[in-house]
This record gives sequence, structure tokens and C-alpha cells, in this order.
Amino acid sequence: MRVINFAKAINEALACAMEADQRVICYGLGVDDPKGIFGTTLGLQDRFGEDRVFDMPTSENAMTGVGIGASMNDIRPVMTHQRLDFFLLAMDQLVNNAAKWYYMFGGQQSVPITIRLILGRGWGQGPTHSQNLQSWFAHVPGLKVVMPTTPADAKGLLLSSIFDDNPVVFLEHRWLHNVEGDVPQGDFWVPIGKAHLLEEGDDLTIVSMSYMTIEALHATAHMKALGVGCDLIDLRTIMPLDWEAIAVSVRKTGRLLVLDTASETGSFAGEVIARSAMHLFDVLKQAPRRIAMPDFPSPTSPALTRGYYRGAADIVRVTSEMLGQDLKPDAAEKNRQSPHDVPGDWFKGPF
Amino acid sequence: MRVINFAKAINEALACAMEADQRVICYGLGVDDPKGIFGTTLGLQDRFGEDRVFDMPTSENAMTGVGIGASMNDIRPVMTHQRLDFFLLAMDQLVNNAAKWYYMFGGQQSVPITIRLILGRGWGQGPTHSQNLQSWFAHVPGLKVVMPTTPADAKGLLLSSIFDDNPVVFLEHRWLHNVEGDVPQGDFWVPIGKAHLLEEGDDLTIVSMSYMTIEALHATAHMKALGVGCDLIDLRTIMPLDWEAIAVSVRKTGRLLVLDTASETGSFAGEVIARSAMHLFDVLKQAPRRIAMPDFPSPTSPALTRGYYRGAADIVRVTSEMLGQDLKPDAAEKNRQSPHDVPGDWFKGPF
Amino acid sequence: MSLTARESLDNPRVADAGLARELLYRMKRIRMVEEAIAERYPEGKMRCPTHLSIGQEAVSAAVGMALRAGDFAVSGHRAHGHYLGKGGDLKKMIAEIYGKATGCSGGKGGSMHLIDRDVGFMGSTAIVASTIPVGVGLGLSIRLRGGDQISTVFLGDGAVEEGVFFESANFAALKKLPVLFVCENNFYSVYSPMRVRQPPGRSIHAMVGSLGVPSESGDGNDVVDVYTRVRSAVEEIRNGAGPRFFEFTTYRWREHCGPNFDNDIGYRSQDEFLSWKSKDPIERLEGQLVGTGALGKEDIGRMEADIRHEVEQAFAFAESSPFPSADETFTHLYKD
Amino acid sequence: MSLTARESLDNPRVADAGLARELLYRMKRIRMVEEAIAERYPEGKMRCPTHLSIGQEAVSAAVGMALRAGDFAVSGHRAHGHYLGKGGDLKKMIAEIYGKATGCSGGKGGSMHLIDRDVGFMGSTAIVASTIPVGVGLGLSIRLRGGDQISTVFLGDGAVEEGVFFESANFAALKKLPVLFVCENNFYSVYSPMRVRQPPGRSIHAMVGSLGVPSESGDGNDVVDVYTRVRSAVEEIRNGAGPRFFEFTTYRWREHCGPNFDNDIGYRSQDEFLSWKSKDPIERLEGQLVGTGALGKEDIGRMEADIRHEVEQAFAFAESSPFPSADETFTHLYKD
Ligand SMILES: Cc1ncc(C[n+]2csc(CCOP(=O)(O)OP(=O)(O)O)c2C)c(N)n1
Ligand SMILES: Cc1ncc(C[n+]2csc(CCOP(=O)(O)OP(=O)(O)O)c2C)c(N)n1
Ligand SMILES: [Mg+2]
Ligand SMILES: [Mg+2]
Repeated sequence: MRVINFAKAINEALACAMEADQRVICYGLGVDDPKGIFGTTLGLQDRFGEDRVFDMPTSENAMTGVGIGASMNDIRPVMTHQRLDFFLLAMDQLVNNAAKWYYMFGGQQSVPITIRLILGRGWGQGPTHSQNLQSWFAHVPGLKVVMPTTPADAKGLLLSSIFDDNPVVFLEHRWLHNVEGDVPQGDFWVPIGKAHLLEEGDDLTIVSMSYMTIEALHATAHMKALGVGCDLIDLRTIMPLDWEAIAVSVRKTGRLLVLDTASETGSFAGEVIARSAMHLFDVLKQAPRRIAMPDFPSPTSPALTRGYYRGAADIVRVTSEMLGQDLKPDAAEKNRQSPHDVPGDWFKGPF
Repeated sequence: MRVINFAKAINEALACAMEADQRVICYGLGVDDPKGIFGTTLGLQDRFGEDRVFDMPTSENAMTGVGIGASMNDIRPVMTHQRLDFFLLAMDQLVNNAAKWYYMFGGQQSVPITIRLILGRGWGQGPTHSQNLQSWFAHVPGLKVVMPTTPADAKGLLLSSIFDDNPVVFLEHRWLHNVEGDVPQGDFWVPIGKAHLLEEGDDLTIVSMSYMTIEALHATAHMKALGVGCDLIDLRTIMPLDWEAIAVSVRKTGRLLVLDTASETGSFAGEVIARSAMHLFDVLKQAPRRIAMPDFPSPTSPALTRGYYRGAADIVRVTSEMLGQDLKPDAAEKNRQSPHDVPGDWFKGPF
Repeated sequence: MSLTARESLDNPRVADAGLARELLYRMKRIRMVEEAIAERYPEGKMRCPTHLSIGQEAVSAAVGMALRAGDFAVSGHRAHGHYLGKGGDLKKMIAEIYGKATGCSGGKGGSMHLIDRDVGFMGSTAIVASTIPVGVGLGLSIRLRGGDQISTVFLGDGAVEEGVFFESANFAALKKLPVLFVCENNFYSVYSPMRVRQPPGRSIHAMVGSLGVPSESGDGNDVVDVYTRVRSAVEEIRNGAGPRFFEFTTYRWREHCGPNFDNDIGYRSQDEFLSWKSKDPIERLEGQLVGTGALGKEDIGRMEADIRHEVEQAFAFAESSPFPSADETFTHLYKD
Repeated sequence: MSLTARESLDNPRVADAGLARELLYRMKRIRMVEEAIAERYPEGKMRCPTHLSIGQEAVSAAVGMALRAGDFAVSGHRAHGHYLGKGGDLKKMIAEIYGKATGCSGGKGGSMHLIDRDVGFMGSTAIVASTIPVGVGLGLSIRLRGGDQISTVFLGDGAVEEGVFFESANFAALKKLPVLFVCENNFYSVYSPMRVRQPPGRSIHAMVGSLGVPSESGDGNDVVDVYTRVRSAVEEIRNGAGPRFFEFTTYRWREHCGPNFDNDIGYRSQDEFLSWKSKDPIERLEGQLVGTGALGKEDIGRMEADIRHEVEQAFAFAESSPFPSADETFTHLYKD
């Protein structure tokens, strides 16, 4: 093991998959350009050639269908988009074809494609570059939806996604690309559908995903120092959902707080809360809560995003309310020096 | 007042809007054809001319953008699609443009378009002609989402939608087009954002929408005869949601069952249950429940749809479980003579 | 066969009647299957939207014959002819329309979602233009895997209006993929005539040519000509020439969806229908073959009897097949 | 003015230097605004993705000048030039990039989402090709409401690859809408050259022509020629001739997004850049005007000083403007 960042972990997973299996191809706008999709695809074309690693026209819908078709003849396409928002053009291919093909043709032909979508945030990405539509994907039967947080999970889940026989939507948060962590070398898989218990504690269950888990880690560290222990469940994949991991924890703590990177209404956090209300009603000691983004488009100005995004302080504030203790929410943010609209000092914009 | 069917009520609303306001236009594949979108647009072209009522190329995405653009210069477009499924091609225009325009340009220009989408069911509509994606639309800040059940609401809500200054997704269930009811003549509006209490009772709150409300009416009539009284709340619009109507009822009954026409996971029913768990936790006497479609694509064969769709018997069955009484679920279906895959004897297929 | 179909027919001395006979047989088979569906549809046992291709059989028959079983094809809502032309299993198709477990999609797809992977028919779906990029992706897979297969995309004149067609053609041209686009221009999209959908005077095939895909148009009711031209294009595609596009004009005789004639409802005229009916591709070839003495009335009678028998068997198979069991609703969500 | 720009410049005796001077002024203004943004961007106060149009000013200047304030225009991510060319308020644009309350979108949009309805600039957005149908819809609205306005759609060579462009052009042609499409072909989409996106040898304008929209191409760095041709097309569109498409070749000097030069990172060569730099539209016209004596060095100095002053004022305005208050995050969801 050694420490690398999330972007490098993605890059390793791609290289590893392409090395192991000739069938794997990788394409998308800019996969072979000098920036290599935030570093995640750097070097792949040199190593695996222009047939297997290629740029594409700005034609999101057709290029999704092309991947679907190729996958039917034993190719394993990995398509990448620099923002999820661009992929709204391809909903027909994703939903009407990829998600349904295996079912509607009676199980004869599955569509093993992986679609990497990057979720934007901050530095004025604004209304058309910051959408988080994971609950849309989770609502479509037939898709798998993966949202890793740690570099190790990014690598291990991407490998599992590529070799999964079904269409996988793989959501990478832009603010995670520079997060560092231990990542096993070589062929390393993390199973789809298993959550990860990152912190343990008896007072509260926090269910989280993707970048919000980083905020949750700040919050739980802060609260632990104050004597409050939380189970922090990083979902890793929201579809299939590891309901058992949530249920076990909520049976223990009786309290549930769910975090989401998306707008609140219709969020996947709501789905988790609904299930807890339906299936864990008797063990819940109090009303579950959720922290998600407001039901507004993302604004651009930093003066407006400050109040839009939710983070560690909000998590501590809501936990304080739930537990009836003052856990000093404002202090939870104090140690973080960067402006609120960048993931860290490494980020200099503009994209 | 006189009794007309839902399709005729839509037709009246369109005629009424176009009569009252020169700015209203109506377009979509087949709006001027002999079938007139299941009768809903019959006669409009004759009456209002080819400039204001027109067919279009099979170009769902651009034609949505065209409506958006026209609406910015004081036109009121009503676009129609014979199935919601086709509209997946237009998500970019709907979500990235229509929903956000007013917000992202600081409130200077709204997008007053109405998009009618028809929800298919039965007679082998199958995986690509039966999707119900209302929770997608409700998750996108800036859209309004209307789902009428009764002919009167269809008329009154369509008129409100057309003259609303915001983009409205207006969802018509194919199985409602022949439902009859009293509909006021002339200019008749029903406000967006107000639910309708269709039945009253103290034992259970049923929250429903669109065609599922018809099933709920069968179920509540059956249960009333057995002495069980339900509040039946027909949402009519899911965004904005009339939360107050739900809260008032649940505070009274303490029990909540939510119905949805869509696949269960990520359904809008889940959102209603999540909110009830978060905001009405203390008044809930037991775990809330939901009845939605399974997390599978819709199959085509009648042998497969029989077990796929949910109806009155399921509502009675779940209510029985919730109340701990045997309410004879099977009997709730007994009086209905048509095969399960058609809305009634009037329906002869194929579309 | 050593001569192209066109040569053989143009030159009676060397006529290879076998080829023409085969084309006739294939067209008749599609016609008789579709007629049988139309006849029985009102019974209410085929409970799904069903789009018949009666009148348009020539393209299906000719293109299917120009392809190998190992070649791929995809199609849209009006796919019966394409499926059968490509060699798809008739029994499984009828059973699928009946929603039976023995259907080609196990009853999950119905008339609009057909598949027969054994003969390279990779799927038809009901969203207009939605399989076009899928067919192009199959072409890409051939390029990546090597070999001389080709991928065929059947589409209509309405599908041409979808942006995804344009995007797909662009990519096929960019990568010179082995893709054959076959557009049946029957002048209508549901009830909508060309006039309300595409600019006056614009030619579909010329437009596609200017996108970068070599294109031509032809009479879609002249089965021998369709066969001859497609066949030579197929050879070129196999040899690496890149994609080709054909626009074949033809006509749907019955209603857009369902079994009936609908010239009375007003979107097209009885005259128009009759003028196209007089160009029936089957009568035309049959007339030629009988005229030149290549086929006798008797041969034709035998051909029809054979087909009738096969069709009856297919319907019998469908009717007698079991429905899928109720729990099949809940299988095939994911492949394990 | 009685002569077209081309005539006036070709014929020094009757030169209407006023027109050329105005074009020069407009180009310089866009250039100097963009240069100022580039210079100050590293300060980290313009906190949004920002796409500069340095090198491409001619099209913005000429097309803007050929339009009336009452005409509509829409654009994409690289819209500063189009906004300014159309007459958009400079102060409000800079303030918007700074995220200020006084910005043209109240700080909600940033560089990629500009609007100035007072001059018909109806919006630019950051999803490639997304405003193209919006511009066509504005054209439809003009048709419905009457009058001789036109609607202008600015797009890039990458946007041409989106299906929605094709669909929009089809509809504009079908309905003969008063739409002017202006495509700036700068040969790149982000870092991707034409070669990986569009078939070799295909001409964008010829393709669009075959869709049914009369099309031509031109040198996008020859501002007078752009103006002359667009102006006459605009007149035709106003008179009901239907849509027109122009492909103007030009070149972006700096990185796709952000303030820097990036010829070193490998996707294009310094030579290519230099050859385009030598075709700088501003130097070219300036050279001509100075060469013919129509403008003196002094005039130019004055012009630049004026612009410099205006630009400084705009930045001062932006810097000194207040940020939107925190609760503005939660306004403008719906219009009441
Ligand atoms: C995306 C989409 N839009 C609309 C429809 C409705 N529809 C079903 S078939 C059809 C006609 C398409 O016309 P064409 O491609 O010419 O095929 P034809 O029916 O003439 O064989 C349409 C518009 C659809 N299925 N999918
Ligand atoms: C739908 C969509 N896909 C991809 C992108 C990423 N993107 C931003 S700008 C751009 C380049 C578009 O190229 P072109 O239209 O030629 O404009 P230019 O940048 O050259 O001015 C791309 C691909 C996007 N914003 N939207
Ligand atoms: Mg057609
Ligand atoms: Mg470009």
C-alpha cells in the first residue's frame, strides 16, 4: 500500500482493467488531452493505443448508445463526462436502452458499460455545472449507481464496475480528486453494494455518500472530541443499497441522520429515511433528519454558494439538535483554511 | 356543469386558453392528426389555425428548446408527447434550461411553458412506453409538476399551468382519458399546489396521485362498507407539494399510506414518507407504508403485468395489515370486469 | 451465385431465377406473416402495440438476403420484416407478440422489442432512433475485434429527424465504421406527412451524404434493385470502405399501429394508397417471374402453401405455448 | 450609410472610414476587456470558469454591428464577445464575473450565463449547443408575433456535433424562421482538434446547406467581409427569406477556459498559434486603415485610451459593487 490521491486511484483502476482485459476501452471528451480528465486518464492512450482510448465528438447521446452497442459484442466501454450535467443529453440511451436491455429481452443480452460522471461544486461552477442527480439513476431499475469517497474505494469500485455485467453509473465528486489515502497496488476490487463503516459510535447513525462523507469525517472527529460517538456509514454504492448495514446501525443507535450531495426534495437521502421509517419505525428514538443541498439551482457567486452548500458545521448543528447538546458547530469549521468554494489550496480554478 | 371525460376536459382547457389568449400555442407530434392525442387536441387546428396548432419533427430535445425560446418572447407554448418515455430525449432542455433560466439569470426571464406528458400502462406498452418519472421532475428545482386525476382537475389545472409563469410538467395518465366526471364550463382554474381531500375518515391517511387515486377510490369505497374510514388525499400537484394537507390529515389519523404510479425506490411516495418521518414523527402511530410499482422495468406480456401493477386490492391488503383487520382485499377487485391490462371496456388497443 | 441479381434478370438467357425466387419467397413470407397477424389481432390475444410492414417487404427481404447470419442488425418499432428478413425465428416472434414464455424476449418485450442473437438480430426497440447509435456501436465493436462483419441499422424517415441519428452518422463516418444504414422512407411518421417535418425539397440521402456517409436513394419496392445495390455496398463495407446509407422509398399499406386500413380517416388519400398498392413489390416481381416463365403459377401456389403452413404452425406454437410464470416479472433485472 | 463596408474599403476614393473605424473600435473593445480579465483573473476574485475570445473578436464585432438592438441573440460558454458585440452592458458583465449583485445575472450566473434583455441578448449558457433551439424558438416567436426582428444563434464548431443543432436547423428550415446561425469554427473543442470529432474533408457549411439552411463560409478574421456578408444576409432574413448559416474560421489564442496561453501543453503547436496570430483581425484592419491614411496613430491612441478608461471603470464598478446578500441564494426559484 501507498498513499495516492483519488484521481490517481481512478487512473490505476483504468490501467489495471485495460491491462488485464483487451475488451476494456475508455473514451469521452478529453480522455486523451493534456489534462487527462483531472489526471484520471493520463497516459492511457500512450499505453493502450488510440483504438482503445479515444476522444469523441460532442455527441453525448449517440456516444452512450455507441458504448451500449459495443458492449453487446463483448467490449467493456468506460465512458467519461467532465460533468454530470452534460450527460442529461443522454438520458434516452441510459434509461430506455442500457437500463432495460437485459430485462426487456428476457435476460439474453446485458449491457456492461461504465459511465463515469464528475460532479462539480464550487468556484462558480454554477447552475449548469454542479448537479448531483444520483437519485434519478437510483430510481431507474436496472442501473447500478456507485459513489465512492476514498481513493481505495475509487479504485476498487471502478474495477468492480468495469467488470460488472450491468450498466454502472460511477459518480466522482470533483472535490475528491485530490483527496489522498492508502490504496492497494495491483488488481484490487471493492464489491458493489457494500457500505463501509468509517467511524463507530453509539449515539447516532450518519449515512453518507461521496464528498459529504469528507464533511462527515470532519464533523465526527470534532464530535468525538466532545464525547459524542457516531456510526458513519459511507454508502459507496447507492444502488444496490446496503440496507442491512444501515439497519444494523440504526437498531443500535436509534437515531439517523442522512447526508446527500443533491437537492433535498426527491434526494436519495429521502429514500433512506423513507425506508427507515417503514422498516425501522420501532427502533427509531426520534425523527430522522437529512442534510442535503437546498431546493434551488446552484448559484455561481461565492457570496451565494456560501449559504448554499452544507458541510461539517451543519452536521454538527443538526446532531446537536438531535441529541439536545451544544456540540459547538461553528468550531467544527474553524480549522479549515481554504475559502469555502474550493476543495483545498491545491485548487486554483477555473474548472 | 355537465359530465365529460378527462380527454374532453383537456381539450376544453386548451380551447379555452387559446380563445382567451392569442399567445397560447399548442404543438407536438400528432396534435393535428385524426386521433388528436387521444382526443385531447381534436378540432384545435381548425379553430385556431396552423400557426398556433402544429405538428412537429421527431426532435424532442430541440422542440423543447424551441418552446423555451418562444416563451421568452411572450408566447405560451403547450407541448405534448404521447408518452413520457419519448421525452427522455429532452432532459437537457428541460433541466438545464427551462428549470433554471429564471434563477440563473437573476429573475429577469421566466420560462412559461407547459409540457404535457402521457403516462402509459397496460396493453403491452412494455418497458419503453410505461415509465412514470414524476420524482425526477420533482427533484429538479424550478419545475412545477402537476398530476391530475379527475376531469375537472385536468381542466382546471391545465388552465392554471398554461398561465403559470413557470415551466410546468403536466402528467396525464393514459388510463384516465376516458374517466368521466362533472366539469365546469368555461374558464375554470384549479390552483397549482393544492391537494384535494376526496374521501374523509379517521382510520388512515391515503396520499395518492393520478391514476392510483382511481384505485384508491375503489379501495376506500370497499373499506367504507366494512366500517373503515380513510382520508384520501389526491395530491393533484406534487411540486409544489401541499404538505399542510398531508400533515393535517396525518395528525388526525396517525397512519399514513402513500401510493405512487412509479417504481418504488426513489419514488415521490418515498419523499412524502420521508417528510412524514421527519416532521410528523410524534404523531405517527405506526410505520408508514407505500404502494408503488416494483423496482423492475414494466414487462409487456399480460401474464407479467398482472403481478406488476398495483391496485385497489393491494391498497386494501396493506390497510388490513396496518389496521390489523381482514378487510377482504380480494373482494375489492371482484366487481371490476375488464382484463387487468386495459383501463376499461372502451379500450381496444393498440396504443 | 455468379451473377448479380440485376444482371440475371436483365439478361433472361443467363437468368438465375433461384435468386429472384428466393427474394419473392422472402417477401411473401413476411407479407403472409403480417397478414395473419392483422387478421388475428382483433381477437385480443396479441396484447401489445403492433406495427405492420405490409407493403414494405422488399427492403426487409433484400437487405436480409444481402447480409450474412454473422452480421448484426438493429431496428425500431416496425421490425417484424427486418427480424424475419435477417433470419429471425418466426415461431419465437409470434410467441413474443402473444406474450408467451417461448417468445424471443420471453414475453418481456412484445412486438416492439424483438431479438434473435443467433442470427445477429441484436434488438429492436420502440423509441424512435434509439437503436441507431447501438448499431453504430456494434460497428465499433467489429472494428475493435477484427473480422469482416458489418452492422446494419434499419430506420425510418421519421427517425432521421432525431439528433441522435445525426450524431451517430457523424461518428460512423469519423471512424469509417462498417455500418450499413437502411432508411425506409414511407413518407409518414405516424400520421404526419413529410411536409410538416422536413424542409421542402430536401433530400434525405443527399443530406446524409454531406454528413460524410456515402449515400444513395432507390426504389424500395424494386426488390431486385435493392438487393443488387445493397449487396455491392455490403461488399465494400466489408472491405473497409466505411459506412453507407440507403434511402429506399416505399409505403406502409395499413395504419401506423394496429391491423386496419385507415385511408378513410383523413391524413392520406385513398388515391395515394392505391397508387402505391399498384407498385406492390411482390406482385411486381411475381409478374416478372411468371412473365418470363421463370416461375409458374403452380410454383407460386406451392410457395404460398409452404408459407401458409409455416405461419399456421407458428401461430399454433404461440397459442399453445405457456405464458411466462408470474415470478418471471421479477427476474432479469441484473445479470449476475 | 449608403455603401457596403466592402465597397467602401475596396474603393478608397469613396471610403466610408466611419464604418471600418467602428468595427475596429468594437474589436479593440472586446480585446481589451478580455485582456483585462486575463490579467486580473489570477487575483482569484473572478471565481468562475471563464472562456475568453481573444483572437476571435471580428465575428462578435461584425455580427453585433449588423444587428439591431431589437434583434435577439443567444450564445454559449464563450459569450463575452457576443454579449459586448450585441451591445451588452460592460459594467454588468464584469460585475457578473465577479459575482456581484450588480452583475447582469445578479451574480447567479457568472461568466457562462450572461443576459442583457435590453439589447436583445437573451442569454448564454454553458451546456454546449443548449441555446441553439432557444434561439430558433425566439425565431418562431417573431414569426408568430409579426415584425422584422431576427434571432441570432452563436455557436462553435463543437456545438455542431450535438444532435440538437441538427434538429434545430431542421426546424428553422422547415418553418423558414428568421434565424441567423453564426458558427465560429476555431478548430478546437476544448483540446480536441477537428480530426477526432468530425469526418475528414467534411465541410460544416456544406453540410448545413444540405440540411436546408442556405449556408456559406468565410474568413472570420476579416471583419469587414464578415460584416458585409452578414449584413446582407440579415436583410434577406428580415425580408422573409428564412434562416441562414455562416461558418467563419477563426482561432482562440488562449487556453480553452482560463487566462493563460497553453501552446506548450501539447494539443496544438506554437507554430499554428503564431500563424493565426499573424492573422490578427485587429492588426489587419488597423493596418489597412492606417495604411490608407483613414486613421492616424493618434486616432488609434485615442480610441485605446477611451476603451482603457471604460474598462477600468467597469472593473472599478465591479470591484466596488456589493456582493448579493446571503438570502439572494434563495430567491428566484419561481416567478410569482
Ligand atoms: C422518441 C420517440 N418519439 C416519438 C415516438 C412515437 N412514434 C412511434 S413510431 C413513430 C413514427 C416514426 O416514423 P418513421 O421513423 O418514419 O417509421 P415508420 O413508422 O414510418 O416505419 C413515432 C413518431 C417514439 N416512439 N419515440
Ligand atoms: C453538452 C456539453 N458537453 C461538453 C461540454 C464541455 N465543453 C465546454 S466548452 C466545450 C467546447 C465546445 O467547442 P466549440 O463549440 O467549438 O466552442 P469553443 O470552445 O471552441 O468556443 C466543451 C466540449 C459542455 N459544456 N456541454
Ligand atoms: Mg416513416
Ligand atoms: Mg471550437
